[in-house]
Amino acid sequence: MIRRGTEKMKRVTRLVSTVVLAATVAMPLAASAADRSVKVLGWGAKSGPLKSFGVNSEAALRSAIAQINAAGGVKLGDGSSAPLEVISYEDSACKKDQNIAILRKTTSTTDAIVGMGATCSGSCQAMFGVLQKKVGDSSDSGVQMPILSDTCIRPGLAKISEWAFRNVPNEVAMYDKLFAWLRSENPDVKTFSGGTETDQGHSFITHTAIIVQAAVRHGFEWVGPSVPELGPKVKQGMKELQAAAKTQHWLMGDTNYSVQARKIKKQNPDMILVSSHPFSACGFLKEMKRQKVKPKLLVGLTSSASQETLNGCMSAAEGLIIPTGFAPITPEAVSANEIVSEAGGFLDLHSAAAWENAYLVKAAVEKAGISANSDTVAEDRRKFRDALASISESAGLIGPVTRDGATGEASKPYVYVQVVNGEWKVIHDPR
Amino acid sequence: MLEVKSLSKHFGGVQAVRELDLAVNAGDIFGVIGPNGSGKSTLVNLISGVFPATTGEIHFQGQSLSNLSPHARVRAGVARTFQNIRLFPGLTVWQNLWVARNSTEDTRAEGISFRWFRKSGPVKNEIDAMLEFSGLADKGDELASNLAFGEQRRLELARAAATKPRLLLLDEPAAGMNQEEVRDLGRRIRELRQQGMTIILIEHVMELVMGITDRIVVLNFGSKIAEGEPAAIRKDKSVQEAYLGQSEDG
Amino acid sequence: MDYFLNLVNTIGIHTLLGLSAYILLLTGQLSLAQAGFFAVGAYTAAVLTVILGWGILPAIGLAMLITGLLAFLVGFPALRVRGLMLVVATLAFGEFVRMFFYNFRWRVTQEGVEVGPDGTMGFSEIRYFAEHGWTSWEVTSLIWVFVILVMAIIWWADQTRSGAVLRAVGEDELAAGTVGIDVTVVKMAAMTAGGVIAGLAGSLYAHQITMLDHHAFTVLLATFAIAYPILGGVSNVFGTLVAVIFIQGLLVEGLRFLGDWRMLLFGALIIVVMNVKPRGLFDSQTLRWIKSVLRLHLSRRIS
Amino acid sequence: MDDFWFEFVEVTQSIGDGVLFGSTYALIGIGFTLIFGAMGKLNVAYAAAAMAGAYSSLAIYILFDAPLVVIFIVSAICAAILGYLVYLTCFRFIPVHNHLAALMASVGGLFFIDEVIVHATRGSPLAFPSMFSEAYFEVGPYGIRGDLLFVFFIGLISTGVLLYVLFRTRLGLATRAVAQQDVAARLCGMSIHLTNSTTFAVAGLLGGIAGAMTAAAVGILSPVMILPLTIKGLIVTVIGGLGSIPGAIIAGLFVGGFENVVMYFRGIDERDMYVVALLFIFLVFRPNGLFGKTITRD
Repeated sequence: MIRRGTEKMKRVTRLVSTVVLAATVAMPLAASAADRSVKVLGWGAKSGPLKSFGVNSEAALRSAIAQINAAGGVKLGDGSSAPLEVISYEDSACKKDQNIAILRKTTSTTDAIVGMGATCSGSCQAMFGVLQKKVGDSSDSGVQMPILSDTCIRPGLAKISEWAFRNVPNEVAMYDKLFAWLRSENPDVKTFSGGTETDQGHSFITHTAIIVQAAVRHGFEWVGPSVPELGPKVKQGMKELQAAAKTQHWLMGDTNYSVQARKIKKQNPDMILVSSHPFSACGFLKEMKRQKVKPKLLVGLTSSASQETLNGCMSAAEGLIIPTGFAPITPEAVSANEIVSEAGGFLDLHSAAAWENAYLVKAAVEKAGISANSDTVAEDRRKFRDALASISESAGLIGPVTRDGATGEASKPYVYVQVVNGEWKVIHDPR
Repeated sequence: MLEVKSLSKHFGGVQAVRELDLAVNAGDIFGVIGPNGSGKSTLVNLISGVFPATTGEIHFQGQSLSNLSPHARVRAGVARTFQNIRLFPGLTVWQNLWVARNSTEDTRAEGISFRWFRKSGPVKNEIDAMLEFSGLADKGDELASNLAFGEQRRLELARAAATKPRLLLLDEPAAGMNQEEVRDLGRRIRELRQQGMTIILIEHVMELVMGITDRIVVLNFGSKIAEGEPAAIRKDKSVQEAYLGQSEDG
Repeated sequence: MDYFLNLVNTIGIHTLLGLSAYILLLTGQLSLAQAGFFAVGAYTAAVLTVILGWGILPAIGLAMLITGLLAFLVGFPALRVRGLMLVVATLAFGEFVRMFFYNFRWRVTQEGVEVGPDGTMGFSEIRYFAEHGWTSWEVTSLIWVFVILVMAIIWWADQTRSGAVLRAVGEDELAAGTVGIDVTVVKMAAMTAGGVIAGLAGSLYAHQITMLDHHAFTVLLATFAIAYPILGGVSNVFGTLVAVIFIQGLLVEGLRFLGDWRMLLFGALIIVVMNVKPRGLFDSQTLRWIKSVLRLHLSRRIS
Repeated sequence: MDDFWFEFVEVTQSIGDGVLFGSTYALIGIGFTLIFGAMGKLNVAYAAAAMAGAYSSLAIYILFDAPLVVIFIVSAICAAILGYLVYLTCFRFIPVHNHLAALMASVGGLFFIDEVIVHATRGSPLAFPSMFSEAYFEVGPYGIRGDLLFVFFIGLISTGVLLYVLFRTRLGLATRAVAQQDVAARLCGMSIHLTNSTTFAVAGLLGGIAGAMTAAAVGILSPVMILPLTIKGLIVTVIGGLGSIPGAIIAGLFVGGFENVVMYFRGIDERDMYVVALLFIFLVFRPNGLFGKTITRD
């Protein structure tokens, strides 16, 4: 009985492996058969806990490109038009080695002129490190492939390579303006404290280098563990803050937030910062609610301005204020939002950037005047990169996106949203 | 050659061996018998260092074994077999002997050359001789786990002998054997003695014990109740009582 | 080409990682500490090339030495326990190392830019290969010289008495002791050798991936390290290589066309393989099959 | 002096919270220990199956608008079924003495369950309903969370039931017999597979409760919780002594309290480091854990 079962299993495995092998061989052949088009390849986390990021970005990117193609595609260097084509949207699983593998795959096995990934900041950092640092530096054997990313939000990543571009909000400016506005709106709010997840680089550094300093700059008083070095400049007192406040931080996979919440409760701040992804932000918010901690203001991390937060803790997140680079407040944004929802994704801070990137690619392609032949790929990539680098302003969904040529960082319009009655609502529009 | 002085071993409340004195002369085949649970196997485990004695001393060729780990005792010249065979089942017969043949001075050089060129050298010759001795000459490349029961017994004996011990402890080597195999085993044990090994034989099979031993010790409840030549032991009253008592118990 | 070379590099590095666990597995030790040694090797080599400006080879050499030493020291307490206890003890060690690097900061300013490990932010821009103009072929060659060297050494050791001794300890520690094998020494030697190889793998990984942070060295990596030899089978070194190709080549890269179903199949296929071939993909049965196929092929040719 | 009392209250409060929370670690630890006790094998997929049970119960809660009480029961039943499936796929057909293959298969099981959850939910955290989440007792300077207390009692009751089953019924006798001497048990006409699969199902029942408890205590369910919970569960199992149920309970509560104390004084970066160090101390000074017997099968 068991033997026969094993035999059967063996036959099944043989069948499966044959199919898999055949498919692996057939895939690249099928991809190269298409006619002249401007090819891009995207990737993001489509498995693992951050799956939603990849799924949303893919839906946004594909929808935007479909829209561009419906309107006639892009103009090439010889004056003809060609459609944009997404060769595929790969799953990088938020792993460094997989991101690098996809980057190299895109570069060496496809005719894509730009790679559009990836989800996690750490992975981006590794991927950007593989790229050539300075364009045209022949002593540097790094990969020469333009990357236009929508999610690598950790501060300072763009300077790793001249081939790397990101369309991510400038958190320094966002939080600076946010607290300025909060200051003027809420004169009775004086003190603040808060926590972050220390195992996620983006949350941790944004909290300790940007958000806290921005609050201090606008006259809020830090009532957490004493940090004399803390000041209004970005990164001022960051290390000291990291060392002093670690008893009110947590990890992304934590299940118990009682100590952290109690510590913050004892400090009795008027405003609490929860600089954390939805997984742990929700855990912490729920713990605060249980311990009946009711601050006058609740400020969150950009990455939490998403559907996931509502899924996880709609009622506990009530009142949470977050600056974000996307909200359906312009006609373009509303229509994009509808299209992407139909395609099975949500448009948020990150995936809206993927949508915008499609249009940015169109602009750069038209400016570069590429030829989109399979024998001019390397040349096209270089032209595309230079064109992308020279674009200092492009149209975003909720307003123009500008890019600083020196640092490579983008500067995007933003709005402030708040959870009101279980929904994200724009409470202020500083544009 | 081997001297055991007031050796005791407790397992929790159970006293497996109590105040035991033994002296084994070089070149003897020394029998240890006794009913089940009389502490025979514990004695072997104590001498070979599988676990430490609670109290007492073991001297081997004037050297105290008490603080030596099992492998150091092997190097001092004490080898053993197990009542329930413990071969290296995943290794070949050849490898089982190779591992046990513990001198490293020549095996290092021989390792690959033997495999690749099938050249003969002192180690190969020696191991081949061991295989011949245990009647496994044609099974050298067989996995130990694929051997028949009797063959496994023979291999274990050969493996213990391959460490070139001065003293060999055999823990019920005849268990589960038929008469012919037992006779065969007796012949092999005598041959090992001729090679210069002293042998302590723990056995239930009286035919073997009475046939080949020079002296016998009888244990009961961890204590020595008799000692002497086989013929004398056979007539000893206390021994008969001990065995009778056991057979009544069932 | 670049992509395939990159995949070949990944396979090489993971093979080394798997082999470091393979050696321990021969002696019957299931160690989840290999990810820890891997991390130590990675950080050491990266610090040497980035901060101290060493060449890649001396950096790899010292990284191997340090991880070997560390493995030797860790071996003392860890090898007091066995079985599942050892699994959890080594897991604890691996987590300890991870958390150490999670808190490890050593920033220096070079040409106006801060470089070096930065705690939870990671250690980025380990760009030795790119900065020194190494082509992909050269990187692959470097990695595979090491892989082939290590595989050859282990394979050779397996043919000698040392290999039989390692396996004997793995089969039955008590019996090994009673045929004169110093079990502690053998286990410590295996632990140290495993540490050295994991350190080598780590130092290559650091330069291949250019960015290190604690996310890379979790229990998951440690699980992969033991998964390779178990999945491949411990009858010889090629099993580990086969398993790495199966996991990294087929499950991770080969199944990409399945999109987000890929990782779902990942776990399921591991279960299937273990059910169909509990002694590993490359067990003695497979070996016999390959031999018979080869023989058939040869005999046909002759006739 | 006031400062001292203030600190004292804070610290004891943290310990209390931690101990209450530790009951989830204890339940996971019991699951590991039960299966180890019965088969001498490690089922790495256990915590994942437990969380999957909680996910399934949440799905049923949402789909059928079931009353809250049902959640724990449904979660337990789902996890028991999953536990049985894990036994069937990762243990049943793998040779008994091949521990490595079974371990690896259960690792595959962990990956698979984890990814199924991610696939079904897109990895998004989901709100998990909790009973008594509004109840918060204030006793002097201390505050006790009603839901945690509830969770703690559920844990105690299920452990009690388990202990009763193990030591007072024929099934328990069979389990313990198989654990101690599988050959002898087989000779006495007990079916190893039946006993083993029952053990997996019983452990699964407990796991489902633990999964739902954890989710209720945190208030959300998310796939990122699975791996940390697995590791904590293993640590608890080893500290408590392999195969010892009282050991797992005490170790679970202890680790819960301990990690909160470290969290209070040293912060997040060192919390897990100290837990690991605690494990090391146990391995060096009490290699068999709190209540472990000398291991004969490893």
